[in-house]
Amino acid sequence: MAVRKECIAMLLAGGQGSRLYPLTKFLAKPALYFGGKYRIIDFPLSNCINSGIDTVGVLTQYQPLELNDYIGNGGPWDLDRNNGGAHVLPPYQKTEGTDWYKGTANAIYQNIPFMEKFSPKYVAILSGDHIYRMDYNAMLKKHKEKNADCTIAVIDVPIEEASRFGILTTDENDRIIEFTEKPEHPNSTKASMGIYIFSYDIMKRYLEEDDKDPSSDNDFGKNVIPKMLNDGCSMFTYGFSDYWKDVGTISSFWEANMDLLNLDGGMKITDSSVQRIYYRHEPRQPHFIGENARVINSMIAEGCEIYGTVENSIIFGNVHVEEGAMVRDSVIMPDTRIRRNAMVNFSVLSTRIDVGEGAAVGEPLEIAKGSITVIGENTVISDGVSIPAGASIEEGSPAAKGAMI
Amino acid sequence: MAVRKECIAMLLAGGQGSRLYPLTKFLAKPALYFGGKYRIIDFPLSNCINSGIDTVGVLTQYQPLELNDYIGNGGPWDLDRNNGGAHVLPPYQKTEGTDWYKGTANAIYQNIPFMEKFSPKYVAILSGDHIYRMDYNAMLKKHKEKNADCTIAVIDVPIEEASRFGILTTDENDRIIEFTEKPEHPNSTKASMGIYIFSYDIMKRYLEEDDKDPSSDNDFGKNVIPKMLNDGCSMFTYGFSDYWKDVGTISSFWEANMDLLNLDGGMKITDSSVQRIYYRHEPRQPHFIGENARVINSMIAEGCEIYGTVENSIIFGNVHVEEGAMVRDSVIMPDTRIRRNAMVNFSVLSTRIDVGEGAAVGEPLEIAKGSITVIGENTVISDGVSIPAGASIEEGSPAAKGAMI
Amino acid sequence: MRVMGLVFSNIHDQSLPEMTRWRTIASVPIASRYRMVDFVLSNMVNSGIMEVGIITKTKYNSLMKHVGSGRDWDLDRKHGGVSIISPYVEAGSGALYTNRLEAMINSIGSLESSSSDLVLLTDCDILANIPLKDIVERHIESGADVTAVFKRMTFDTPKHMGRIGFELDGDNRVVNVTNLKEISGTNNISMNIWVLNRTLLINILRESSTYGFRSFSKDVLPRQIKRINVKGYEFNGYTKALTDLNQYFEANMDVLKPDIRRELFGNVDYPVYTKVKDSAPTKYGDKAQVKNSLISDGCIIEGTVENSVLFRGVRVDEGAVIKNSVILNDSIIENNASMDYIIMDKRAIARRNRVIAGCEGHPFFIGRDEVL
Amino acid sequence: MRVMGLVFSNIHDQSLPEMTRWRTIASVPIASRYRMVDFVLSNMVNSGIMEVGIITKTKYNSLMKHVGSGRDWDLDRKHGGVSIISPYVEAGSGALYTNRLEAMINSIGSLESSSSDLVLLTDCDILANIPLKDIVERHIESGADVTAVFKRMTFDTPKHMGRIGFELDGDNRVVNVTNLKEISGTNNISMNIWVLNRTLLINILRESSTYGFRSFSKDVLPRQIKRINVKGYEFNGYTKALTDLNQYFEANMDVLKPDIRRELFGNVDYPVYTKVKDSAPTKYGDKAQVKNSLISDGCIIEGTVENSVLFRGVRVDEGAVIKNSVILNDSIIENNASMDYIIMDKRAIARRNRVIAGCEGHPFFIGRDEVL
Repeated sequence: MAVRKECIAMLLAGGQGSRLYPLTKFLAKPALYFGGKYRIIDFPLSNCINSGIDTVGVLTQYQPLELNDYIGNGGPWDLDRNNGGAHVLPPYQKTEGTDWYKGTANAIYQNIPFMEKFSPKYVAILSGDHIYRMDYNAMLKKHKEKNADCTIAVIDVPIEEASRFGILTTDENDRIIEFTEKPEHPNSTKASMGIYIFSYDIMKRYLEEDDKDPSSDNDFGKNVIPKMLNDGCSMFTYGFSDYWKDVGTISSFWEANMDLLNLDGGMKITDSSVQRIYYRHEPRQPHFIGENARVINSMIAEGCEIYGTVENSIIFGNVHVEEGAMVRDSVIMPDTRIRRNAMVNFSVLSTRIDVGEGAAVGEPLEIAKGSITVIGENTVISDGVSIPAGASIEEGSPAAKGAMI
Repeated sequence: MAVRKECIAMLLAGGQGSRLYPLTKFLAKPALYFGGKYRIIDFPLSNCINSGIDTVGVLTQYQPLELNDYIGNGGPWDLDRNNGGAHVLPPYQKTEGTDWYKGTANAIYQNIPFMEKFSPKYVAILSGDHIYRMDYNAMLKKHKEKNADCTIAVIDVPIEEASRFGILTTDENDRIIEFTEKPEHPNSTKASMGIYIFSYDIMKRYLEEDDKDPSSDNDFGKNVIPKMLNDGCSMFTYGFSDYWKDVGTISSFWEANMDLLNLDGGMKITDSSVQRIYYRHEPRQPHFIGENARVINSMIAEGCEIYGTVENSIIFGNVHVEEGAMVRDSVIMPDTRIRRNAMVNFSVLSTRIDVGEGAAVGEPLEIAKGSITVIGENTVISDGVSIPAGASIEEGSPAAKGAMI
Repeated sequence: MRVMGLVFSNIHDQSLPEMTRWRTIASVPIASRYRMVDFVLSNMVNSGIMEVGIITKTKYNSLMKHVGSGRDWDLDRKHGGVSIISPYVEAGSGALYTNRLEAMINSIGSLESSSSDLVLLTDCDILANIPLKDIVERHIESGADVTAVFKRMTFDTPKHMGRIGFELDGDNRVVNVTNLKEISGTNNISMNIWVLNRTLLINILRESSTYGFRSFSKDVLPRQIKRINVKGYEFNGYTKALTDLNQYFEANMDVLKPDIRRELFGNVDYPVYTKVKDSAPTKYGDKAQVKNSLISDGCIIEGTVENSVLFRGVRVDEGAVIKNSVILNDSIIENNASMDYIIMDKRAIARRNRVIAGCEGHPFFIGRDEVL
Repeated sequence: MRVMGLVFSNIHDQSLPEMTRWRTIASVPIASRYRMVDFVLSNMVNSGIMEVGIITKTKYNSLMKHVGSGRDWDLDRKHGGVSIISPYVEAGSGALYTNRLEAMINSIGSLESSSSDLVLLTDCDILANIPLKDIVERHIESGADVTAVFKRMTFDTPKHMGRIGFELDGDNRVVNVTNLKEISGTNNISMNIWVLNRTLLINILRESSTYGFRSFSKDVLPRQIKRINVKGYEFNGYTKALTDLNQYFEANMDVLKPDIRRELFGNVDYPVYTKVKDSAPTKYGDKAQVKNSLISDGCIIEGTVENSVLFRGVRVDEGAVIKNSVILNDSIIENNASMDYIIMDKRAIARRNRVIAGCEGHPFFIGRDEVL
């Protein structure tokens, strides 16, 4: 018997992130490391608690093990509550067999029993694969003021990119007139951020109808939102103009990391006057910068021991950069060692990688600049081996073996 | 990166409990209510923490939703730990598709990655469907003293019942010589309680071998234990002689509940000098006994309002027994109302049942004595309706409808 | 708007010297399984107040043990949560405080480091289930500087009690604050629950420290009632102030009434949490005869209990008779002992055949661990 | 065997008056991101000691905030966990205590209500990562009444310091306890870590209360050394006692050495936990020049840092130079300021172009919130 909640959040964290392969081979996309300290899911989770939403269902499906472990009881985000808090919601076996989540709407539909426990008035539907800081409460306030059935967060995109998004047309009161998924000829630059606030009862009704429709893909963007619009529901946009980045590809993921190095840029991650992004901690000692080290325009996390050179890079916890080694324009995830005189250029290295003495990742530099190299977790790159720029190495893959010969 | 644990527990909580239907229609057996306050799984979980085991993997599969919610972060059992604690482990989707747990051994096998995190020396394998209080630490101590590969807890059963159990034959040092699942002609009365302690490395090896064997049912009792014995592993019994009850059938479930009413009996549930059984609490007020009530030889939990008669019964939280109503020799689970002048005899009522005015459950009394009546959750028994003794009513089932006419 | 709760745990200890010998009034057991502070903490949490300071002075061991990390009220928070503020917590804090203002001045650091907008102040001496959320919302809507909660009470015969009364204008604004020594007729009696802006409170504390004011409602408010916009909030539900041992007795007896039970425990948005003890359900024996009584978990009852309130773990042996009594945790009434109009503190024992009786209006008190 | 930890948070405050003006020695920041109590609490938890009382006296606000509910050390337990024991917690506790024995006598209730078999007592003034589990196991194996942890130290030149020394027989039994005022040669110096039976401790406290003893190691032990079997446990790892400001400085500098860093942080079974702050990673700017320094999270470094220890959230502006210094949380070194041999307490600011220098053996101290 839970006490009522005005607004709860449902976080769609099931994404495979196949365009981020091999980083996502063993990891759901929302669990991916980001920004020296974080995982992608830290951003929506922190937004929730910073917006006063203390009840969050996290819908997982693909490779949820590490994500489940990471979320745990929700403590790092102050979401370990007797009443409410963070709940991981995998699909489950019923007497009649299991239903994997089909579309986004189906995932929420299957969790109506979870939501019912809190008798919410409003539900925020969030996705687990964007980097942004947003006050959902301000959006909720507008939703209530407009007495809306649904409010969709939108961001202005350049007109030439608009056809990659769901595009909304509104009247002068922000009321949504039209919604088109990836229109060929967009007539607006307001792109849906995949963040919805629904009045719960109406959403529930539409999800139940949607479930009964065999022709539906059970997707919010494709089915539920257009249906509601068609029925004349009261739907509004909520304009957002701060930093927001989809990290769906290797290059956008790398860019979003590099964006953090600009302290005056969007995320202001080091600025203690803006809302914190919370994360689960490992007990690591402070990092150490050695006598002959050179570290510029970079971020270094705890537990690192830096004896070499680090430039324009994001270095996660417990990374060792040995003397003479050089890391440039790269993202190095935890527990990795870059040995003596090794070189890493314009690369994303997953966790627990051993770059051997004198090895080079992302060669030559001129090509590396335009084409990020990616190394999957647990890879050993032997001494002296050179990984060509733009390669995507998966542990044990032929490419890796070939490169290591 | 978890700190090492000497001994962790893996709790097999997947049981469908089909012989307890309809109580288990929406509920995994370990989540079933028991003893006025508890769920069955409270007993092994409390045993763990009382034995100093602070890391428990709970393997769920069938109808895990309520069980997951109930276990939550493990707080009620002091198992909400940054390092260790209670973890619910459902089967999960992998790149190559999902593996439901096959046998008991397979369930543990699939969770080797979970266990590895704690680098345990020993693993206790427990099952989630017995009522008992046991110090696993004493068992572990013997395991260590004997330098055993595996130790199996055994209890003496009457020889005439022995063929229902896995029966072990030992030498004078408690070393296991023979293990037979449900032998036709048992040559020992030492029955396996389904509680094993393994030295982790050896167990892991045998589980990996077992997984590769296509002819195996991947079950501890049928495959892994016999194989280990056959290979000459060092295996011992640990004798247990306190209260232990399998609650696998309606009648054994009812009996085990009634056993609690004997305060000097096995479980000593009201005795504050023995180890507590912990449970998840609902915030309910103290119970109230009305002016004309009569309550004898019964247990009453919080939130109840008793205005009628209760005899030889176990009454869970928030049960209302109205004036003139009579409950005898029954188990009444939470949130149920027994209306005026209704009668309940020798029955087990699941949650949220409404027994109408003047209705009777378990009639006539003489037959009811030998044959427990069961009512599934959310059932409404209309005013004046009589449910015959021994009936098993499921909400919306033809039987229920028939009875209610 | 974020709200911080400040709870005074020792104020009013002197009203109940018997019950507060070993504890604060906040930790006085009430209504069969609670302590007074449970109602305050639960109401706060149910109202979204997740940052609570409990100001203590002495004898707060039982309070600390009861509250623990705050987990049973969901107050074991990463940010905020519950903290016990005891004397000498800050550098330079002087002697033990003697009143609310001094207590707050001593712990002004906690107020200053909070990120809350509002502060809700409350004592722990009134049994009630108060929808604090409504009070906070009304405070915000009304634009008041301070919201003062009161109960409108009518006394047919004059009553001696030190209470604060409010006079209100038609706009619900408090225009006069009176210190009532004797109450008669109808009065708006202060419940000592206040909502105000955190920075306003800090300013008041600073000023009071300078001028040596001792009481918020007796010194500060009357002087500033023109300058500060104080609005009244009338609470008209069940309340019982524990002003003396008999009122404590009556408060417990009140909970036997279904309508009061419903008021205290029936609001699904305001459940009352308390420390989890993992007691077994109460066992009624073959000879038990229990009527019109409120019984907590973990009791073992073989005797007779009528019109009484039993706390957790009480044992009533065969032949024992308890009537019109309040029996606290883990007390034992042995065979054929008889108790009437008794308040028995925890872990006390009445030996076989012992007969003890107080009378209506004058319950007999048996102290903690006493054996009679 | 269950073990309860008792931590003295204020003992030795007087060794470091500069650092303990606003805090207990337990909450003195150390090694870039920790406080002294972190090592003690982490060792306890890693050794399975999940019930810890921290005995305080004054100025424990920062300690309370740091420890909170104990969640960062896994000490927010349903049973046991961490509790801050402050003065006046019990009824009848008298004035503020002046020594360890009195402190424990004041809070004997916590000791009595514990269900632990053993008690481990420790102060917070020594930087070390001590495998308490081994000490407890050795205590149990040896059958000793008391186990006393010591470090064998050799002083070539006599040193003035108030320390307790142990003389041991061949069986590791402490046969003599000496109060060393001046130390020279090789001595077994007490680390003020003790393991003993809980009931034995309660008895000692009762007796000491009766006889008015003031010190466990100076009054109680020497008198009872024949009667009580006290065994020594030699710890031979890295230790540094914070006996004065220069020792505090040196302790921080020690952590720059890889082998000491490995000793303090390299044991996978003894990770050191601290309060979680959710700082961002440290940002090094284009002009940053950092060498041989230990840097915590959340710093922004545009200038030069050498042979220094920076705590969380320090800002080093372009052109600023920090050498041989310990800079605590959230301090700011503005453009072209220069710091050499400085200890800067938290939130201090060195303005542009400011040049401040202490020298080896005499670091210059800048107080909390000071602006120079």
